[in-house]
Amino acid sequence: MSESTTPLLEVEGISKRFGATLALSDVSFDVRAGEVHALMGENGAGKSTLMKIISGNYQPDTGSIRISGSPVTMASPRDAMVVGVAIIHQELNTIPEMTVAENLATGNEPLRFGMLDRRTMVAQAREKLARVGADIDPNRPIGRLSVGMQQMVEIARAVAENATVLVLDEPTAALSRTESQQLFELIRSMRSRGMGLVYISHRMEEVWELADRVTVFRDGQLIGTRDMRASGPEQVGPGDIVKMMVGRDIDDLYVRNAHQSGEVRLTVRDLTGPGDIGPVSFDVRGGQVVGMVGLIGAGRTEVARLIYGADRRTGGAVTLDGQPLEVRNPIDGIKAGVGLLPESRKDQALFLDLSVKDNIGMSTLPDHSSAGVVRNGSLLTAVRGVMDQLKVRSNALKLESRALSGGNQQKLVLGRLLLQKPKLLILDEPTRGVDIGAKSEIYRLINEIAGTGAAVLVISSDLPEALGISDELLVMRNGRIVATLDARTADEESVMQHATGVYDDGATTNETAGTAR
Amino acid sequence: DTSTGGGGGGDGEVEKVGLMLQDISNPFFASMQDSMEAAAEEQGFDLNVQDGRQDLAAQNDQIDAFIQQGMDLILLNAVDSSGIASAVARAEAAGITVVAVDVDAEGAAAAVTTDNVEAGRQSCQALVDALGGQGNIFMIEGTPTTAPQDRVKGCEEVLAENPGITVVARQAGNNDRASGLALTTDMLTANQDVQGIFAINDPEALGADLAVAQAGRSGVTIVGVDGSPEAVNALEDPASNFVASAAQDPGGMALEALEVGKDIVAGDAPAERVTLLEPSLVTKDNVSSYEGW
Amino acid sequence: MNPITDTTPDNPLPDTKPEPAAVRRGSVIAHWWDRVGIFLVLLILIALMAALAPNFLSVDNAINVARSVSINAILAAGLTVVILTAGIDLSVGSILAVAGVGSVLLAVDGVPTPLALLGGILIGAVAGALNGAFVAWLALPAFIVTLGSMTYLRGLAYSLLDGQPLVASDLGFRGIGNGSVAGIPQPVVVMVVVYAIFWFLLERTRFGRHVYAVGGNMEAARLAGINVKRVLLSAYMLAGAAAGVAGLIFSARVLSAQPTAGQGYELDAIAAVVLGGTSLAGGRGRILGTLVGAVIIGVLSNGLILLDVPFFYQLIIKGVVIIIAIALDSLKRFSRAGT
Amino acid sequence: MNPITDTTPDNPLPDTKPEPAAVRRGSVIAHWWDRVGIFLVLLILIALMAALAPNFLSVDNAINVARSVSINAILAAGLTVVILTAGIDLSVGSILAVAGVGSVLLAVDGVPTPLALLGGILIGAVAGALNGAFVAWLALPAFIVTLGSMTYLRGLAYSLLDGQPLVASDLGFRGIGNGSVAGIPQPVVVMVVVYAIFWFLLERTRFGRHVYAVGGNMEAARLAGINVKRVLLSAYMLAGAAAGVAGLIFSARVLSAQPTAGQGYELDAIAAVVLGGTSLAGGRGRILGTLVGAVIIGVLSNGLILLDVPFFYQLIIKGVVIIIAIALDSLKRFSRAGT
Ligand SMILES: Nc1ncnc2c1ncn2[C@@H]1O[C@H](COP(=O)(O)OP(=O)(O)OP(=O)(O)O)[C@@H](O)[C@H]1O
Ligand SMILES: Nc1ncnc2c1ncn2[C@@H]1O[C@H](COP(=O)(O)OP(=O)(O)OP(=O)(O)O)[C@@H](O)[C@H]1O
Ligand SMILES: [Mg+2]
Ligand SMILES: [Mg+2]
Repeated sequence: MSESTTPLLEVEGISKRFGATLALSDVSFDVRAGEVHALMGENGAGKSTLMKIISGNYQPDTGSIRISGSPVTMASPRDAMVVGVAIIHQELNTIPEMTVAENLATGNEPLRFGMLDRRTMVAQAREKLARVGADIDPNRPIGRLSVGMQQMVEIARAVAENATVLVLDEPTAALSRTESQQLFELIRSMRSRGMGLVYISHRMEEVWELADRVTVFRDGQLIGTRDMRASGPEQVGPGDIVKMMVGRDIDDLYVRNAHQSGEVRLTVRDLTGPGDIGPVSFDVRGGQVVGMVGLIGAGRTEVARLIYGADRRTGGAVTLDGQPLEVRNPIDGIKAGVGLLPESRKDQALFLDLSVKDNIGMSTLPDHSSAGVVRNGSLLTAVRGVMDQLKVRSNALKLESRALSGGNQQKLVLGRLLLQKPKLLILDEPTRGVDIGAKSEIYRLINEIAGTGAAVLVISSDLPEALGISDELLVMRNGRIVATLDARTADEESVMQHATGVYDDGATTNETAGTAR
Repeated sequence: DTSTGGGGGGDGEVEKVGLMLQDISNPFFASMQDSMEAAAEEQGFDLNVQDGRQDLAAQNDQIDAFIQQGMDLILLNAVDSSGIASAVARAEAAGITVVAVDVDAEGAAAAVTTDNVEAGRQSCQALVDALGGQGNIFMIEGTPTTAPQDRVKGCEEVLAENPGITVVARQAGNNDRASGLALTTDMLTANQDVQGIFAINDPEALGADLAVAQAGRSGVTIVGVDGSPEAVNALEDPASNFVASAAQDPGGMALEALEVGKDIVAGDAPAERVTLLEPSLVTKDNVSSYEGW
Repeated sequence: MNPITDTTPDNPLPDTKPEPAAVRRGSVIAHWWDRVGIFLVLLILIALMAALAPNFLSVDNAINVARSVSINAILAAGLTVVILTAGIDLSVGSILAVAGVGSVLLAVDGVPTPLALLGGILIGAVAGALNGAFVAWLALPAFIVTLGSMTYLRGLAYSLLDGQPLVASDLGFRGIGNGSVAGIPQPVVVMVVVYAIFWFLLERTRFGRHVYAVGGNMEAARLAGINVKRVLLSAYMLAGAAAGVAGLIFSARVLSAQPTAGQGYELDAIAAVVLGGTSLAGGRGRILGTLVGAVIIGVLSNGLILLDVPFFYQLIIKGVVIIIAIALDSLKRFSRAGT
Repeated sequence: MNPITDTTPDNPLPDTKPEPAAVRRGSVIAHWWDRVGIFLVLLILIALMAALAPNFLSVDNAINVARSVSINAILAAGLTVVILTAGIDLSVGSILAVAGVGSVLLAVDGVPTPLALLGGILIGAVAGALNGAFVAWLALPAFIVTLGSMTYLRGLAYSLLDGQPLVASDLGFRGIGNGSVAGIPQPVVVMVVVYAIFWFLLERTRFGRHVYAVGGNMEAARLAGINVKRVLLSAYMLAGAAAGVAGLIFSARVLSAQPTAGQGYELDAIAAVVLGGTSLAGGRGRILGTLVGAVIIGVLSNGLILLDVPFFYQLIIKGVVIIIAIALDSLKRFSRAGT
């Protein structure tokens, strides 16, 4: 890294206002050749907004952008591509009806004699996918791929743009450890080729692993930039970064009480589902937090949905507190005392146009209505109670949930589940895309719920999190449980070995009460 | 070229007849259908009735289908007299005799229609007479097709001779009761000083009658055209403001067209291509002697 | 691992911070425009008409407008529920016809008036439920299902009457078309009752919440334990029942059974719903907005007739006003962008 | 707890595993049904009509069907592009009228025939572009924009003619309505040309890809550097131009300018598009499916006339068949659900 040379990209004095929200306030920032510059900050701090500005998506209200020293204006995503800025957005931006190859070519379709050249399109797609090490058939409709694989396609597209600056906005949110490692390799190789990379993540350990510099945002303002390669008195630790982000210390992120593991509440025996899932068998005890880990597409989400009744089972038996749990739909699931926090907040859980109150109360309306008429007072009391528990300010009650940050939105969904008072709570990626403050809140809540004696099953692709909050870990691969580990003693390496199938006999595995197979 | 059925050959027999009506939901055309069905029963020919639903292109398709079925005779009540010309030409080319009913059709071998201009004149004259040649009136027109337009034309001729009458508002309806009611309601609001209403047919006129009654107005005289059964009821009702209708005879018109058609098929074309049937004015006074449809 | 420091109640976590005041303000403005935007459009229209059209601003004419609006407004009320579920119902005009025809036939056959009325509403509800069943259980696109039912129901209305209108001058329920209560036309009274019921259903009942949830995010609604199919079925059934009520009024107004009744009304009703601020994408909108939308259309038609504008210019003006109104209304999106 | 089966280190990562064979097979069937499903529905319909209707299976009748289908098919071709972008165009029937009227007026005024034809298409394209501009730049909902333009364009068609049809018996381009080329009616030839052009545009050009991209995910398309607004504008313009062509044929068929031309045609055209497998949600569908959809509707109308079915039963049957056809077609979703 030569600090003397002109940065690849510089922004100066950028401000951006959305209606009444000041999303960015007088921000200056740069990216140098051959570095990974990480951006951190809570939900809504303005990270994505700045990245959308440097990739031509939004126009700044004030401020200037320079590429290799010369000022540019970027009126559209295309302009940014032309000057060599590529971006992988936080939200998936695939076109579900199209094939992988078509998605990769969108906006820049190869022509031959003025006509579409499909053969070249597919060949180029193969090339782009190979470059990121993704073995995906270019002719498959992208909508049929799991979110993680779609994310890999997006990465392939961005990397192939011949960009000098590449922005990755939470690229690993939908990836599990192995895919993430693959991506990190790629990032390192791009860095060594002299590209400048901007990396946004809520996962501290990733930032630690990759970043040369870290810049922290809070409430639209740049709090500071730290050189991660510095040593001596300049050296920064994770605590410093967290403090910059949230303005105070968070000592212990993960919460795991010495739970009173009670009676077995959930038993799952030889559960099978469509798409080659199962047979799966395991137990969850009251007051126990069981983590479920595995690679993308390992089948964790599917198992959760089968238990809840969101999908039809093809076989097996499930009992809750000794009663057969026979569910044909989520209504049955909820009645039987199962609560599910779905994997995708926006697509499967939130009603963005509805108020906070409605979002929280939606599943428990029957408890607060007589003859179909909602008893507003009783509903409000219940919702207020949960909002207190979640530490969401009650003046948010009537806000559209659209207006909340990702972390707060996730808490609304949790609140909905809390009102159901479930015997079994299944949380599918509960902290995906959630900032560190909200994360610690959510961990505290999970702990509290387990403390009330409920059985809790947590699916997570964030390994440190899974290890940190669970009592027991189920490792899934190819639709089956391949290992059951004691989360207190297991380490990331052993979990990954099980998850990928690269099992090493010497690894520390602790047999526990659960069964795997 | 059609090869099946009895059509096209000029064998003089009428075995298959196609009847095309512009809108069967109007009792006027339904009455044509009734009389033709009775005739088919009695005379033993096949009858295929199609509704144009006010769509020229649909009528084009219907003629094509009739050609396909080898009709001997098509009685055509066209949505538009000129717009149907090319389809008529195709039918004639296939050797099918086409006789226009109620609305003349370009290229048809013959036509039997009411003299709609005269109907407009009669009805309008009745209104002018009822008002004593003085007053303000509404004119409720219909869809932009020839029959309604001819009636308006006839009425305008009468009005030209009666400068004491002023048209204070004119709106176009859909030839039906609902639009007569809706338009008149609003026109009455805008114009307090009105004594008469001319509507191009009975359904609109009766809708206007309802509107006048609802508005609680009196002294508004209403006339229509058709002589429909509903109109007869209104004429017989002393409380109604509806006083006159230029009556046509749709059933008789269709039967007349059938006869003309049969003659042509038999090689005996009428002297005049167009047979004009005179309307007759039905009023409150003479309604008791009116036979009706 | 131990419980951590920051759980002290007096130290709320940072992500529980309230949205900045500025955000709240923006969303208040958006909220406000959301609710009154289209109302302003209506006021402008009324002011314009009052200035131009003779007798526009009279009590009689206000009553006329209300009466002539009632049918479209009632259709639109039912449609609002369907559109809130992200559906559409093109068949309401045809349902109006079948229900209107059915009720007149019942009345003419000597069925007591209240039963004939009930029969009409029931016919509408059944026709709507059929739509809903196709949409909910076979998951067919609502647009095409109701395009189909719009067609077959129209055919049914004709075939019930053998193709011809049936005049029934002494209809038992002629009052609900032409009568008045304390100077207010009965159709207007019925309209107010219908809106009261629909307002209550949407704003005060569980079903109402479910309608918004299903329209806002169907998958989330299903996972939240809502019986999505039943909600859809009910929505279409309600739209059908409302169309049935409209059919009764129509029949009573024209004192006859008309197979052509309500032809094309679905488009005016949809226009009323959308002008009233309900999103065709579902999940967003209010029933009272629909009423305002229907009144806009009614005022426009009335004013143009009062002005004695030839009907084809009326069409031009009406089309242009619809586009201008929706464009003005869409300003709210720009003010909402702030949140 | 011990690891299971495939533990070889050189095993590729699980997330790159190919789909199980069963899944692949399911998706092949789905793909196949996707493409031929509605075609089977058409064949069934034809077989039925052939068995029931006299003279249905004759060359002459096939030509009749083709001719009568042509106008709806051309409208539907343009609509397919709009619907693929997740839009809708209710104004195509009115555009047909304005363009038809305009071209006849030009021809009657002595403009050379080719220019009059071009004029008609141009009028259609401009009307469509206006729709597109509102949808693309003001981001107004297409349904309501085109409902508005459907209304004002109809008014325009009337006002161009002062409300009355204009006869033009010796219209220069009468051929494209009534003429034949080698026994094939010219409207059918025009239809084939239009479909060839639209097929090429959608399947072989960048624009076509962009249409699918915009309809599949507008935001993703924008971020991929596609000029979304231009794509939308072009889509509506193409729909307008196609409607213009349909207007020329209509005028030539009826040898006159008719202000009422094409009333209600938009619904038949939309039915054709959706029956043809194009999703109203956008991004999914094929132009040739639309042609099949239009033929289904044409065969149905033709067969029912040949069968001498009273018109109101025709409506009932047509409505029911539309629903059955879309239900059969939707089976593809269930076969796809297996994957
Ligand atoms: N298009 C938009 N319209 C209105 N407000 C917006 C828009 N985009 C972002 N905002 C607001 O700007 C602020 C910054 O959002 P941004 O997405 O940049 O945050 P972020 O740091 O990327 O958060 P996260 O970690 O959750 O992704 C938030 O208050 C957000 O609600
Ligand atoms: N809608 C779908 N269509 C086709 N295949 C699917 C679908 N959903 C899941 N699958 C496949 O089913 C398998 C299990 O997926 P599931 O989502 O349960 O895995 P997961 O472990 O939760 O992983 P992820 O991190 O992707 O959520 C994968 O092979 C996935 O590709
Ligand atoms: Mg972000
Ligand atoms: Mg998952």
